[in-house]
Amino acid sequence: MNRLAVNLPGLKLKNPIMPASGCFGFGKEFGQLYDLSELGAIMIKATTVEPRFGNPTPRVAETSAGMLNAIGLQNPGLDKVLSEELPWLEQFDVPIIANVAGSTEEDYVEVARRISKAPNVHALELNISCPNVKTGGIAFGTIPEVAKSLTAKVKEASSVPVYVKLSPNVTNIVEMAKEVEAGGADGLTMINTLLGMRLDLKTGKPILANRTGGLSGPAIKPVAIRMIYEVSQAVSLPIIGMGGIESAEDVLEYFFAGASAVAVGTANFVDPFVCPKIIKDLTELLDKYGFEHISECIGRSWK
Amino acid sequence: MNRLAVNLPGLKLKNPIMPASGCFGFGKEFGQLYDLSELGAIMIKATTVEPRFGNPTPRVAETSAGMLNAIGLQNPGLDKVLSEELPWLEQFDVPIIANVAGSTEEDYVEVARRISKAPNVHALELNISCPNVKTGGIAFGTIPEVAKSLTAKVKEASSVPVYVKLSPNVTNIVEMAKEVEAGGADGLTMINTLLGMRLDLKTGKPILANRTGGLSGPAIKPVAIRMIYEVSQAVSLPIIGMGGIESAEDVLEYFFAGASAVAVGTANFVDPFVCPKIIKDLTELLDKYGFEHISECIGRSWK
Amino acid sequence: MIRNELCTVISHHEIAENIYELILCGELASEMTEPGQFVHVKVSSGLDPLLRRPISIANIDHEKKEFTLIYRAEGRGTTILSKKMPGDEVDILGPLGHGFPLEETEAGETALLVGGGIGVPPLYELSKQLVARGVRVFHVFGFQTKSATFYEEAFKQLGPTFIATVDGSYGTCGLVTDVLDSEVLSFDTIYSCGPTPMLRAIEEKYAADKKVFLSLEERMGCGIGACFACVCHTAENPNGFTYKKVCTDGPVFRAGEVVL
Amino acid sequence: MIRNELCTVISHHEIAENIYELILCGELASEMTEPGQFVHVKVSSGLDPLLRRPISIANIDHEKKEFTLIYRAEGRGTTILSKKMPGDEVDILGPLGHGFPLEETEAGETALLVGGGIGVPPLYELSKQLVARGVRVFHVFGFQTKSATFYEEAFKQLGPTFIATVDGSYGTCGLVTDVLDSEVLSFDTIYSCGPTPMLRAIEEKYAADKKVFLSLEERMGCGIGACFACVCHTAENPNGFTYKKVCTDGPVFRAGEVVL
Ligand SMILES: Cc1cc2nc3c(=O)[nH]c(=O)nc-3n(C[C@H](O)[C@H](O)[C@H](O)COP(=O)(O)OP(=O)(O)OC[C@H]3O[C@@H](n4cnc5c(N)ncnc54)[C@H](O)[C@@H]3O)c2cc1C
Ligand SMILES: Cc1cc2nc3c(=O)[nH]c(=O)nc-3n(C[C@H](O)[C@H](O)[C@H](O)COP(=O)(O)OP(=O)(O)OC[C@H]3O[C@@H](n4cnc5c(N)ncnc54)[C@H](O)[C@@H]3O)c2cc1C
Ligand SMILES: Cc1cc2nc3c(=O)[nH]c(=O)nc-3n(C[C@H](O)[C@H](O)[C@H](O)COP(=O)(O)O)c2cc1C
Ligand SMILES: Cc1cc2nc3c(=O)[nH]c(=O)nc-3n(C[C@H](O)[C@H](O)[C@H](O)COP(=O)(O)O)c2cc1C
Ligand code: FES
Ligand code: FES
Repeated sequence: MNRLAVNLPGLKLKNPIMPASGCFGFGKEFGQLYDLSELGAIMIKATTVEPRFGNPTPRVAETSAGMLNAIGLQNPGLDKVLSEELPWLEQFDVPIIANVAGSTEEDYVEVARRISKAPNVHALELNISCPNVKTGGIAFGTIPEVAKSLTAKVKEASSVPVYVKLSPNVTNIVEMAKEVEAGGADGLTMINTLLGMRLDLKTGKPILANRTGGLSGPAIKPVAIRMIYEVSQAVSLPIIGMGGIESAEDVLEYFFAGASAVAVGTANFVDPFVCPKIIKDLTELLDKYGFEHISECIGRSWK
Repeated sequence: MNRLAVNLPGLKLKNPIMPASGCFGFGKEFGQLYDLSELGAIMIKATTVEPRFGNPTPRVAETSAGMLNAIGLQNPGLDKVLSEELPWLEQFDVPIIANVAGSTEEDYVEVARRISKAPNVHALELNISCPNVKTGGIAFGTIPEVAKSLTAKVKEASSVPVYVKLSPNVTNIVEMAKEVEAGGADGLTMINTLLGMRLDLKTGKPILANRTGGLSGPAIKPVAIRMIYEVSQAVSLPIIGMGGIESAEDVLEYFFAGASAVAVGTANFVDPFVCPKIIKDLTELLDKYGFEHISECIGRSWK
Repeated sequence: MIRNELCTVISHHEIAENIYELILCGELASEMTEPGQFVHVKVSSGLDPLLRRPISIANIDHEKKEFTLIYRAEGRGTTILSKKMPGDEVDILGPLGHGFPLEETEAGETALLVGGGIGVPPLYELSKQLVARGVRVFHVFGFQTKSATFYEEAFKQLGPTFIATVDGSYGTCGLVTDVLDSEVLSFDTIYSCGPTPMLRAIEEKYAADKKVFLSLEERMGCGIGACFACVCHTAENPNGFTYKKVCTDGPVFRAGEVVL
Repeated sequence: MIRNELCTVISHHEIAENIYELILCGELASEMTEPGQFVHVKVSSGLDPLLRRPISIANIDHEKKEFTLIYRAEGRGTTILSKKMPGDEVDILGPLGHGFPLEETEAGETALLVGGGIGVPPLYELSKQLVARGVRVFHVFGFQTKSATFYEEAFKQLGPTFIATVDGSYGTCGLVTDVLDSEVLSFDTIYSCGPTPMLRAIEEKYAADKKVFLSLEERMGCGIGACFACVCHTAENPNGFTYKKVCTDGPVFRAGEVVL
């Protein structure tokens, strides 16, 4: 028995560990360091219809136990992702979750329709929560009805299950989750980054050229855990949890909160081997805390 | 010239550094460690009409570069604060900012009316954002119209200027600030804690007896800086900034963002001498970055 | 008086499995008076971990300005602490809290010291000071297993010492209460420190006829009485709003004073 | 190949004001080939600070498996790094990026190496390797002030070395461009590393007739090409969506390849 195997809509995962979108490119760089087939899945970088350069640099700034980023959805565009990035990833035995972004509903629908047909794309992650782009993004992720309507349209266009990525920058995350569920989502991924800023003491100006950026890393873990705890009790969708995960212990905490799988973002920058390391440690940790199978851990904090 | 002196509604501060509410009790403990007259002001612990015991323990949990607390507004009640705590503080040459809390509008108004008459209370801090109490608190801090109406009522009852303490757990902090300004607030204090949670790996259950708690400390500083940056450009109220401050450098970053004074919370637990230390370092820092007076730093990031 | 000082590591050894004995030197040793007080330890100079760790004072040497902490390296903070080497500095805030009242046992009387696991350390300084006052002491200590026991010889120098282990690998098999049930010990005072269930059992068994003093544990923020993290209800008003703070009113309370 | 290894500190000295020379030993030294590559340094084992710091490789000793980093202790991370003692371990990821192309200068030709401040270090390994190939080298370096200069003697062993200081406290008063304007130096290739305004000046002055290679700096996340933190526009499409990553395509670029 594979004690780490998890089945989610569209996804038969050999383990519940995957790199988070935007923190792993399209896999090529990490593919030089270890065998990507070890991963449960891969969440590839946000894809938009047209290629995007993203925001001016500096695009990252360090914070206490975290970092800010304002990459701005840089990506080579849908055509190139379909013709180059995804085919390259086919050599690995790993399902791809495609992160779908855009400025208009039509953009999202177009990317979803076409990218969901790629043979190794097993699910979509609807990025309605990117804080670093001027248009779209943030409104889709903060107004419940807008999120619901977008979810429904993307769901209709997609050939694979759709996971909606929730923004933590809202007053009521449960309300967002419920609307997205009503819109037909197959699952949730949460959380995206918190909106933050750092200033340069010498100039007095923001360090990031984009001024604000998304806060990720261990600093945000308690917020993510709280939100997953609340949302997992309020909806019946599976949740892929993320935010500051860097160890197998963190993974367990996310499962206890209510996640059914997790994604690792920022930690890949600190230790590029962190994903395989967590996968290795996770089985031992199940032994330590007396679990047969990782799925027994789901929602233990409130069950 | 006192290079650190700051004048705000109701407050002539010899320096802009004050301990944050709930992190300094009513001053007695720190009074044993240093002369409280060194401080710019003191924000005393939240006061409610009736005495409160607060939440069961454990009430604190550590997080990466932060901590969660769920004290639950424990306090000896208005009568005792008026008859014992505030008179004791009169021996020091330091203005008191009284943190006002309650479960109903009437509660708030009652505390505000009476506590604002104490001779050393120079301003009120309206705590509409405490995440750790079941009733009141959170609704007052997340629904703009409710916040506005409460502000107006408290303002009417108070004999001293009223600062409203904003919660970061909202989709749109600027909207909250504007409504509160419309309600007649004299200033803002921000931010209160982010709602978070940690789970115990052995039991799978929340570490805090109250389950969720408020996240404070350096982890939340980038969120606070972002919010002050946004709000200070949108309203004309002075802002007392807080969230993760532990050095004079942090103070400068808050001023650049748009704060006119700052409060230090969690850092008092790590280093009980941190407030006098920051006050001492701040003048040197003005030299280092070439400022005559601390007020030149206000809003430098966007001015 | 409470002081904050960088103390120097004099020695640091693993004296049982994951249990470390850390001897520190600093001026604040001269402020340490009551056995059962604790210090608040910043285990690293940065933000990781953020908060201090409360650790009891196990031994005081006023002449050398040294004091001993005995702790279990378990979580993130204590594991980092366990890496300190002689000559390194450790940021200490203390001494904090109120300790065991020595004066409650007269010279010639007998005190029973009951400790569980990592609650044993503060009883060492207590036992020393009691013996110095002419008090007879018995020690009854419970541990998980043999490899977790420590300081048995040192305690034996001061008075008879009974040990129980949960797995029976050493001494009596079971809990301290099993020792207390089987041995016939006559005494005037009990001083105890250890897990809450143990303290409760002792309170139930002895509080009616003996003077019982219990040292409590609670998660702390400030350690100096300012944050209200560590409060407990008072026994006279168990659901009301009266309270005691473990960090400043305690950690040692008279049995019946607070709700365990 | 990129490796992640705990390397051992062999020696660590302050060689100029706030400038440290750190010699590390590790297997990954054998992977270091091109001068101008960098490593990504985790300065502490915990979360504070969180991210790695990119530091250029200043010297490689394949035989001893040692390599040298020269850095300025300025912010939080580098200040913590500066506390490491011989025998301590430092978590290194590397070697990263593409360095200076040696083969662009033939034996017998002349290379001009222009460095500014903390951009000087990678030019040392470069100069050594060029000289080993039979290339003549000139060095022109700019520093803020005399106390910030370092490695002058070492560079002089390899070729003529001109120094400028902004405050005129040593060498020519002014910037490297002032040296370049006043000295008559004939050369075939320029290799340069330093602040962006300096690189821009060099590009403007020489890119038309000479082979010019510039090493860029940018804030980094991953350092391995995955996060898109460190991109720059390509010169052929300065407002489009084509880009180069400083961490993997660079840090060294041919002048005219990317927008400075
Ligand atoms: C008055 C007092 C005296 C103590 N004396 C000793 C002693 O002499 N020797 C010893 O080994 N232990 C003692 N403890 C317990 C010790 O404080 C904890 O074991 C320690 O804080 C755990 O830290 P960590 O870094 O290992 O765990 P982590 O899991 O990293 O700790 C996370 C947070 O929880 C707190 N915490 C975790 N467990 C406890 C606990 N049991 N009690 C209080 N806070 C806790 C930590 O202080 C920290 O804030 C004492 C506790 C108190 C209150
Ligand atoms: C390819 C490359 C090679 C480098 N080689 C050297 C070298 O050999 N010697 C040397 O002294 N410096 C070098 N630097 C600059 C060095 O990386 C920064 O000085 C260092 O990261 C600052 O860290 P800190 O902890 O002092 O500052 P902090 O202010 O604590 O840094 C905060 C964050 O900003 C980043 N940051 C700050 N300044 C810079 C900068 N100038 N460039 C890139 N990131 C920055 C840090 O990496 C960190 O993520 C190099 C930079 C790059 C990109
Ligand atoms: C550099 C960077 C780029 C990111 N890009 C994306 C993105 O393109 N799409 C997306 O949905 N999330 C993106 N994220 C958010 C992460 O996927 C993740 O939700 C967040 O970082 C929290 O996880 P972490 O704390 O483990 O990093 C990005 C995060 C970082 C740090
Ligand atoms: C233990 C604790 C108790 C607090 N109690 C109160 C309170 O009673 N009233 C209030 O308005 N804020 C309270 N706060 C919030 C702080 O005043 C402050 O807004 C917040 O902690 C952010 O600042 P910091 O990161 O410097 O701690 C409390 C915070 C902590 C950590
Ligand atoms: S720990 Fe803060 S009051 Fe006791
Ligand atoms: S630093 Fe991540 S792509 Fe260059």
